[in-house]
Amino acid sequence: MTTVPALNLDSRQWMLRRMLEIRIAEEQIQGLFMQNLIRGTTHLCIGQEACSVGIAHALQPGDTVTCTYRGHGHALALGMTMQKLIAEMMGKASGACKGKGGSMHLTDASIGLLGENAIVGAGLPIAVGAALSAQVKGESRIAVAIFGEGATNIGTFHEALNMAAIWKLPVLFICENNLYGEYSPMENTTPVAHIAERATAYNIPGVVEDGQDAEAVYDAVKEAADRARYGEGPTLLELKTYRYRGHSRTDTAPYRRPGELDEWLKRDPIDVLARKMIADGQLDETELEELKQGTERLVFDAIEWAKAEPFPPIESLFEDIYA
Amino acid sequence: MTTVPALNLDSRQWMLRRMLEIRIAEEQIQGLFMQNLIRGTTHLCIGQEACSVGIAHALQPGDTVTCTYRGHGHALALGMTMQKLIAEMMGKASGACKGKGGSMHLTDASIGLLGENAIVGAGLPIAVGAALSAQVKGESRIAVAIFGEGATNIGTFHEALNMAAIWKLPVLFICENNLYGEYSPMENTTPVAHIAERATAYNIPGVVEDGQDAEAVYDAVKEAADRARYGEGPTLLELKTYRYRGHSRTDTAPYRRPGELDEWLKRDPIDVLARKMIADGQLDETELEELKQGTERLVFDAIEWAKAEPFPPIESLFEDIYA
Amino acid sequence: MPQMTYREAVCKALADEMRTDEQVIFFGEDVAVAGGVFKVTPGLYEEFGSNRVRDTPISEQAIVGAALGAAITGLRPVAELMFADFVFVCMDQIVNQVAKYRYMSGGQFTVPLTIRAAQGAGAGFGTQHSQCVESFLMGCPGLKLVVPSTPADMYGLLRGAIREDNPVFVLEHKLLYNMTGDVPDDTGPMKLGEAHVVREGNDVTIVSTQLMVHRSLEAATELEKEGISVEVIDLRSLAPLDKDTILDSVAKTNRLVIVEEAPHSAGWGGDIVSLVADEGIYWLDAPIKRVNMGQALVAYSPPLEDTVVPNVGRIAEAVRNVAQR
Amino acid sequence: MPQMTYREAVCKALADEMRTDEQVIFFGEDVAVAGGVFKVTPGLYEEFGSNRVRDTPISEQAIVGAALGAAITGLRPVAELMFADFVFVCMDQIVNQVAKYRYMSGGQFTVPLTIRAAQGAGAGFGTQHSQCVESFLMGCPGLKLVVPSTPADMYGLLRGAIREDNPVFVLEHKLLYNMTGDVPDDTGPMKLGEAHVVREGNDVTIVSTQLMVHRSLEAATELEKEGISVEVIDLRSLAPLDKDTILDSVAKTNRLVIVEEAPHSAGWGGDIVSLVADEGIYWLDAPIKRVNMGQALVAYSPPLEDTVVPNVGRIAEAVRNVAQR
Ligand SMILES: Cc1ncc(C[n+]2csc(CCOP(=O)(O)OP(=O)(O)O)c2C)c(N)n1
Ligand SMILES: Cc1ncc(C[n+]2csc(CCOP(=O)(O)OP(=O)(O)O)c2C)c(N)n1
Ligand SMILES: [Mg+2]
Ligand SMILES: [Mg+2]
Repeated sequence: MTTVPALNLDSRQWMLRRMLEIRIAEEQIQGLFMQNLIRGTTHLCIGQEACSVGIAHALQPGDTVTCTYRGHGHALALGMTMQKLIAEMMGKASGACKGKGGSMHLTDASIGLLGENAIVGAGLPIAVGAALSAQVKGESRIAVAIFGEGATNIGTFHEALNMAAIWKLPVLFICENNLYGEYSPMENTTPVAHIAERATAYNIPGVVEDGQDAEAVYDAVKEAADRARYGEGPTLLELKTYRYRGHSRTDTAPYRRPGELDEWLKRDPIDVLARKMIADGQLDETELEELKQGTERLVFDAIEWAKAEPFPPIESLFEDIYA
Repeated sequence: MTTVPALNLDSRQWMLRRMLEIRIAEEQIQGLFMQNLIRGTTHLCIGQEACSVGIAHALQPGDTVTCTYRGHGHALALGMTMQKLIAEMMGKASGACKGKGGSMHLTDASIGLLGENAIVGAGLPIAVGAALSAQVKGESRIAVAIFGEGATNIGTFHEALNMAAIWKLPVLFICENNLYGEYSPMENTTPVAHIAERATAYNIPGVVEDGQDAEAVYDAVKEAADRARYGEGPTLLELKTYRYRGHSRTDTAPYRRPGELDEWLKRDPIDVLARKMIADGQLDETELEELKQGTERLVFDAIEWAKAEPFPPIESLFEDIYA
Repeated sequence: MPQMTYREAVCKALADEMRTDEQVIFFGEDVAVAGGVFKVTPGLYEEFGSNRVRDTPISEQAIVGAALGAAITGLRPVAELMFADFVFVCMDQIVNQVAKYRYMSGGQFTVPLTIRAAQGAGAGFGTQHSQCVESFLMGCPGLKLVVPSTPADMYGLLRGAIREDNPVFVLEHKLLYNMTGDVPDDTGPMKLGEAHVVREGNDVTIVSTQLMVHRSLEAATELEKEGISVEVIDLRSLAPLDKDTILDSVAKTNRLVIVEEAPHSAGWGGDIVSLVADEGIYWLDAPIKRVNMGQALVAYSPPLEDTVVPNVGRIAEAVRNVAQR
Repeated sequence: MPQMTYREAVCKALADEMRTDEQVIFFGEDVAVAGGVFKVTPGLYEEFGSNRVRDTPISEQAIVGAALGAAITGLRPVAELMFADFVFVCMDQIVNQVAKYRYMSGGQFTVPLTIRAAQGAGAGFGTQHSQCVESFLMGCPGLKLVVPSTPADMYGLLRGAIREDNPVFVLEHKLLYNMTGDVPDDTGPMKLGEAHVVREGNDVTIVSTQLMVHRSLEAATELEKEGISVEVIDLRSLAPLDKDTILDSVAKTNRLVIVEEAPHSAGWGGDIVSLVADEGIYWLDAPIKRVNMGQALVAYSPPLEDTVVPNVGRIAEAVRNVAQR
């Protein structure tokens, strides 16, 4: 981790706003579950927002992303509308996937989001394919695969990194290391201290970065993205981060070490950026408060709108299976 | 690679004899295919015999081995009788697997050979399981998984090493790096110079050893085996070796670099050991010649015997599916 | 007679077998310390310790492979795959290794191995976490497969599976975990391969499994009011299949409806039809109907998910259709 | 009319599509420089270069996943899996990803992806390299599946598959690679989903695929001498299934035999039986018989392998059995 150069004001404002959107949306999603307006399960990324905005901000139009079920933040950061997101969670026809995907399958081709994935590790080879098509066609876009540290123990991780390395594909493998895979602390399942060490096995750069600082994330992603665009191949980038909530809806996270959450709360990604901006005279508490309130309205409006939207027609069960 | 201490005479004689048995058997197997006495395909290990005998000699009764279709040498080194082996290749009822396995599935529980495997990488998790049972039961036996360098690109390799590392299981992962996976040179598929480097990803020892010197192989395996037996967990051991024949029966190996085979022939594993023994006054040319002739008789006798053996009864198709 | 949930029956069966036989070990993702993501296995780690009850990395191929390796070297492992949809990430180990290991070796090993996983739609988990996978596991002779629908069957069949010297897949249905039922004190390990006539009737036979058994029973109750007498068979075991119970029933009712929670193609329903169309065709007075998911997939949206799985109305409709001929 | 082998038909179809559409790329293990382990694809690497024709590491999950990723970002990839038995190591990518990707996204993508693999017993490759895997690929709506039995069908269906905007599995039969046949000059991409009545007859319908079509034809010739007139249907495509051709034939012959090179359970044969037992039951004059591998696996030993796969004798026997009722 190196010292992080400050981004320009526009970038900072954009990242801050997007982080707030993600945070507030996720909190409301939790509530919607409790009210049974969303069913099934959900995997919140509260605490990990800097990863989402730092990554998204470093990408260019045409770049693609595959991520996991813990991807609401990435979807919003990439530009999915709040309406499409909430409606999809509620299974409404106007959702991102016409209601057929749900919380774990947010997809929006128009913003390069090739899809969340509910199978651990499955998105990595798909990202390799997106990078392959860029290489074959001589396009300068890159592909990003985002996954957790737990996912680095499954076979597809290995095969994807190996193939990307041998073909020098323009793909970034970004591991959001939030210390736990479900209820298992990393050290019970993974014999390395840093996921980035695993890059050795593929002879590609392995980079560790602070996942709570959006500017640091941006920086690291930008550097790796440039390498990829210049034909220098893939990077394994590990972002150290933390999820404030349990793994999924029903998890109260009894396995946390005492005091651990509190430690991480001190480095809350929204605070980290807001404090920097306040220190640099780019933001004051009132503006921050207004921003929060504006974002809340955005989210609440989207929820009210989505509630009123219709479910998809039953016939749609049989649509989109074949083109 | 360190200097290799000489083994005692018994060991050397045993290893030399076994290497000759493997070599001569493999050559005859090639011939039996040409005569259509064996059908399907076969993967000869000619040139790799030092790996087989070095590994087998370092193991103890109770230890187990899983290997690949290129495992005739390992089977013989572990103690499968020539009869059982040849009969199995011919699909005879008196073969190691009653004729149901064939060249790619040689198995002999009585000598700890849990089986060759025709699916690349599939034997590694099975070896992990054999090591798990040793650990659970507090037994001091170890499990060995033998595979090629090409297999290190498949998902099971990764999952098996990771699980073994995290549980500190008594298992040895032995990679016979013969430079090619089928017709693909390693550098076209694998972005590291030495497979042993991949051990880093699991925080376990990664060792490179000369696979043409049976004593060196023995040494490296013994050391890793001791570590495993003392509860210090798995090792990834890479043996640099070469196959003189093509990948399988029909392959004439046009992809070899010019002169490559000749280079390797200079370090033929049988020669390497025989020369050392001659230098140490433990063997002369006449004795070596006699040994070869004796071994040929052993192989020819086994072939003649196996030819006369019956095929399994048709009913056996429906046997052994369930216990 | 003790009442327990289907969920508790799983745990009790595991615990009872682990007490009886110390060769039995149990592992999977988050099954030990946390007691499983479906909260099915709490207490086992505490009772049997970290040697016999283990949390694994997210490595399903290694989980199944390790279970196989342990099974052929002296243990009797039970491996959990969590969502049944994850069978696909370790399918080679299941189909090419576990199911064939004994065969390829000419019978040198027994493979006393149990794999558990939770299947079924209706919980809002979306397309990749809602499948019933049994038909994918039936094309490989060598594997046994049970699909319990009640706490008692769950308990007895899981114990039976663990005692088997063959690999057995035990598929649990997510929507049944909270179901309560009697599990008589003297329930022991059950024999695999025996179907259960859960309701007798004369006009139409329904063959089904798991959640579909319960829906079929509801349909039968409704149809009784209309004067249609329905016999409901709970297969309980798909491999081996209890052919006699099916044939006896169809010989009596002369009409057959099969209810599956799965797409139509290459399903086990086709095996039941094949059986009757071969050995019982002359008894039939009506077409054989299958009620299943057709060519659809489970979609997330609540009304879609609720529609794709056969419900009482669709089942009743199919029965009426054949009863009227 | 040019004669070519089934093997050559594969290669020509690939080459012709690659010439027509530069979005078509092709990769797999040793398919490029060496031209494939079955020597099916020589020359493609030389003609289309290392950008479009690639050798991969031994990483089937990455192969299928990469093909999927490329398919949804503007290419039309063809991936080879070599032995069809290897579908199991990448089954999640096939079943949970490729087949469902369009659906889960609400139709945002088309998935113009072709996967090729070689299946079938009879070559002495042993239990793990001899399976016919089609039934394992049929339980996932979203995937199409073709099983050509002649050089002309191979050529036309592979071209049709590559042109499809849906994922298509093309299973080639190892024992047919050397088969020679006419491929008329004007043969273009064929429509998927059309069965072919390869022999007309009046007494019994045989439904089969690939090698079994040829054996069924031999059986038909033999049976003709005994006065039994057999109609043989080559399904060619298992998904979609050409129901009309099957029903029309059974409506005429009133007797049905299904010949599969696979175990009995959860096979596609059950789908054919289901179709007829539902929509054509009143036409039937005899039980429906299935000739397949039953509960056995392919074993290595020559007499065992030769026995487990249905042969002309067993096919003829089953036909006689139903013809005599
Ligand atoms: C193949 C597969 N195995 C298991 C699961 C169940 N599962 C869902 S999330 C998860 C933990 C993943 O942990 P990590 O990769 O660290 O991501 P995080 O949830 O922490 O973001 C597991 C085991 C799954 N979805 N897919
Ligand atoms: C899963 C799987 N993919 C592909 C194959 C086909 N195949 C058989 S051997 C082989 C090459 C293996 O190379 P390596 O691991 O180096 O072992 P070697 O044959 O050189 O001993 C391949 C690709 C297979 N058997 N299994
Ligand atoms: Mg995590
Ligand atoms: Mg090799």
